[in-house]
Amino acid sequence: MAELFALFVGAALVNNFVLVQFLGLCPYVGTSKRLETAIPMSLATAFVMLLATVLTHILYTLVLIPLDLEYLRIIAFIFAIAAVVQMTELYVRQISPVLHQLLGIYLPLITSNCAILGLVLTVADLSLPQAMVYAVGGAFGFGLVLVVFASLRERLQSAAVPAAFRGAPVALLCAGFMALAFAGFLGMA
Amino acid sequence: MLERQPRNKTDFQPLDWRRSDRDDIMARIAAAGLIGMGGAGFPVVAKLRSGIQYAASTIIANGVECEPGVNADRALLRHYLPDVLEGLRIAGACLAKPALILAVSDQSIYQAFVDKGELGITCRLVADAPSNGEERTLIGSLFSDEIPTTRYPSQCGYIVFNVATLFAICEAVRDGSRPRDRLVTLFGEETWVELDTKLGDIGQTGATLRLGSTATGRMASNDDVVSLTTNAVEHGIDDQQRACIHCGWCDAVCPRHLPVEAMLRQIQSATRPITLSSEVNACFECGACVVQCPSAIPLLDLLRSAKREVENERRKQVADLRFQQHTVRAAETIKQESITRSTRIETRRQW
Amino acid sequence: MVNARKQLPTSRVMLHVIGALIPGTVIHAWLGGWFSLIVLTTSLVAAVVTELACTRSWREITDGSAVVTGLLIALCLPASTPWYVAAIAVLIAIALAKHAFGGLGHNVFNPAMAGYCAVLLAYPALVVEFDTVSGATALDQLAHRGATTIDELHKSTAFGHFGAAKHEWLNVVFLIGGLYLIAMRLIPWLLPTCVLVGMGVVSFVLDDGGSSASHGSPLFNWFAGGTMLAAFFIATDPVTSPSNRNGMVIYALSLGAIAMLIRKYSSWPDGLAFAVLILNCFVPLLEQLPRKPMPST
Amino acid sequence: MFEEVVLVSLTMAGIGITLSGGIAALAKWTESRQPIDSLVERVNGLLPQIQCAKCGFPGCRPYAEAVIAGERIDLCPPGGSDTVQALGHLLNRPVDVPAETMDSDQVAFIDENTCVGCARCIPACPVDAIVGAERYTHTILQEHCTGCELCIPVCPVDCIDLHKRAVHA
Repeated sequence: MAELFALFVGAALVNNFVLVQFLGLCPYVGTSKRLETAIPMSLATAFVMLLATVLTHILYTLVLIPLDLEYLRIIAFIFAIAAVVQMTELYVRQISPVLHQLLGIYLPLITSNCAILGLVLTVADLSLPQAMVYAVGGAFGFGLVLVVFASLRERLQSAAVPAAFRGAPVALLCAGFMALAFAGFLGMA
Repeated sequence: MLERQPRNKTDFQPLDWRRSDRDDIMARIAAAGLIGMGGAGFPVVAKLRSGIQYAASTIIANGVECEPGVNADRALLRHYLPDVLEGLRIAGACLAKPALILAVSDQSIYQAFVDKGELGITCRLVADAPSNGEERTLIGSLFSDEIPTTRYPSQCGYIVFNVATLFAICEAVRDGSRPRDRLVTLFGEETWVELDTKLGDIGQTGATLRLGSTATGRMASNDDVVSLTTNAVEHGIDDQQRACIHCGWCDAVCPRHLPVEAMLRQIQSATRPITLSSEVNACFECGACVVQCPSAIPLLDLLRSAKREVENERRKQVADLRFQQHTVRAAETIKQESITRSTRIETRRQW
Repeated sequence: MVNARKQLPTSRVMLHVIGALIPGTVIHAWLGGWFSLIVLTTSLVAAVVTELACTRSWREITDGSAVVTGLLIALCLPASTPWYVAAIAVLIAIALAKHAFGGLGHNVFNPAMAGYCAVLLAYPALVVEFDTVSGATALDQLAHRGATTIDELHKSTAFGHFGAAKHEWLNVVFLIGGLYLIAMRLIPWLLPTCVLVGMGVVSFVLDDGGSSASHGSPLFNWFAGGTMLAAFFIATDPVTSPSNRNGMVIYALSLGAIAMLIRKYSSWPDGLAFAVLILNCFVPLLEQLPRKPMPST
Repeated sequence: MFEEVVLVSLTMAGIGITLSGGIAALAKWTESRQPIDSLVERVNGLLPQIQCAKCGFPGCRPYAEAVIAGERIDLCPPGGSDTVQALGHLLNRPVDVPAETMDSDQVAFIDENTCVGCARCIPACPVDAIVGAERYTHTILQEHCTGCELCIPVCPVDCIDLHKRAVHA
């Protein structure tokens, strides 16, 4: 239990995908302009992360390892991720056209979100429960910083940011200071 | 201090109100065109009539002046107390023996009244805190009686007159003169100012001007004039404005406990609609937050514009609803008409 | 009379804050010796120069926020810090963490802590806290102690009567300065109290009576490192802390708790600066917590 | 070597076929459900609700429905450039030249000396703000009038004017 908790905290905070490993920066910057896109995006990513972890884990242990084809894992995993994203997109379009409109191109782009590939490659050698805990932790960490970053950016919209820093520069600066803050967890767990 | 232009002629015959009919006094007040000088500008005669209709039993002379930086009413009470009290008695003569009360927020004026004493008039001291001079708050603190927002105090038995109004009543009835000037806190100095004086003619141009106190007034230009309801003319503080540092002091002083800072954030945010609309509408513009703000933010101006925005938003929703109802009804009418027509054709065929 | 409206402008508030910091600064300089004076001077000069360069006006200097930022950084940095590191910290704090975001009132992160953490991460070897008198400080010894128990550690010169040696008195002075600000009603009493409670609860739970796994009693942790400075002067920065009551309580409690967890589990000796930055990220969300319902009118 | 190639191909094909079968099944399922259209509500909320029909649609809501279906977003003169920008922001569409702005804070006013009580303006009003009956003088409820000007062309005696909306305290 304690080991799983450490795994969760490690994935969520200490080795946060965005702020420590610098993975998944595209949706991090792209969908964080508003909270109403960031929250569904983090939920969608979390959903894809968990599903992709389970799917790739089954694929890896039941197909690739018995067939001695471990070297195919990157391409096979991308396959699996693409399928999961495809399903998620269909589902989101169905339940909320507004959301689908808001997320725009970033929803299909979860496919190429390196945080997900990074996650499934990291957890490929763990046991299934461990991998799932790691995936939940990583998804939680990703969602947390995405939502927090979106709330900060919403606040910055009413700030008197100098012209040279308006828009992307101040957002990146903000992301940098967030990474600085998360450096506080260095060495934990 | 307090030099007043002498007047060389009277507008009416002076009236000995103690021997006059109630209707004569009311007619004189109406002829003088008196309105409430505390700020709202409610016609005096209308208030008295409503008081008669609802048998008001109390008249309050409101000398509670809690707008920071404004001392016009205090100065009037210091220098013209007998005239104000006579005005109160005149107003009292229009009703059936009401209780006459003078409410003040200044300790020294209260002391001066108590030392002298005045038959039939009670003086009450009210705490000098923001918004205590607002009439419903005042009635609440004097009689712990709550006036619903849907009714006037005069409909609940109370008539509240600003002391400057009573002074004007006294002059109109006793001396027979229309109000020509009023006591104004002019850049921090109490001065008699002729009505309809343009702000530009008072001097001190160049700076931003406000009609009313710095806290509660509104922005004014050189072409605005001093009217009966002007209690102060002040400089604006726009030049001292800094960014909000979110200290929360405005929240702490708000007598209605409104989230002033959160409202400010929504007002200043470029993208979001104002969701704190009921809070914005609940602000009664006492100006306490403006006084407290260390960054000199014109909170009241911003809140006033937010009120307009909230009202527009509400109007939009109503219009949308009414349009939908209209569309449904129009479709219904057309359907009904076509049915009537076809039945008419049917009946004709049967002939 | 005209100025009846301005009860306390920002500049006067900052003057009070500086005044409350002065006794602590004197003790700090006395403990650190001449070197700390160099750090102090560099920080203050750099603060004023950076502020002037960013705003290009004398008016902004008068609000005093730049001086407070410079002073806080000087109080965080150990005396052995090279002067240029102090200057870089101040530069990052004022130019990047404050003016790039739009200046005072618009900044999201506490400028002083952003600058301090940046140099802490960039020059770890130069910003390691070494007391000029007794070598490593108590928190440093705790972070790198191996299997020594608390009782053994307490015999070392780095530990004082109830807190860290010498730092305990620094903390006492900052506590008094903070109480002065509360008495002047310039900071809410709730916020620093909750920071101390958060830290106290976590350290109490982690404290098992002094084995090699424990990290000292709540009392020790309150009076070690920069606890009082952070609780009363840094966490209470109105710009970067929530203004609603619920948000403030959560902010302060988690700040104390996270700082304590970083002290115990991470590789940093003290965690307050990072905890402040982490909680700064959450302020916009915390401010959206439901407020006390409006009393009916 | 050859076996390896066959194995890889078969494995990848197997994975691919399984996954695409899953997607197809999900697509089949979602098609059978009605989409929930809350987007119309959002677009409608951004429109000024004057119901002036200047966009070529009978009112704001029909225009909102048309916008979702692909109509241009810059057809609303009362909304002006603000509305165009808000719509572009919501729908992720490029913002074109800002439309001309109309002063929307106006209300219609019937000159009761001229009004002949023909009742033609009553059905023209999109928000039912005109009260009156045939052969009786009409009047306009200021509270509900949106200043859309639709009643002006239908009046045979030209008795309707536009006034600035009175600000009430």
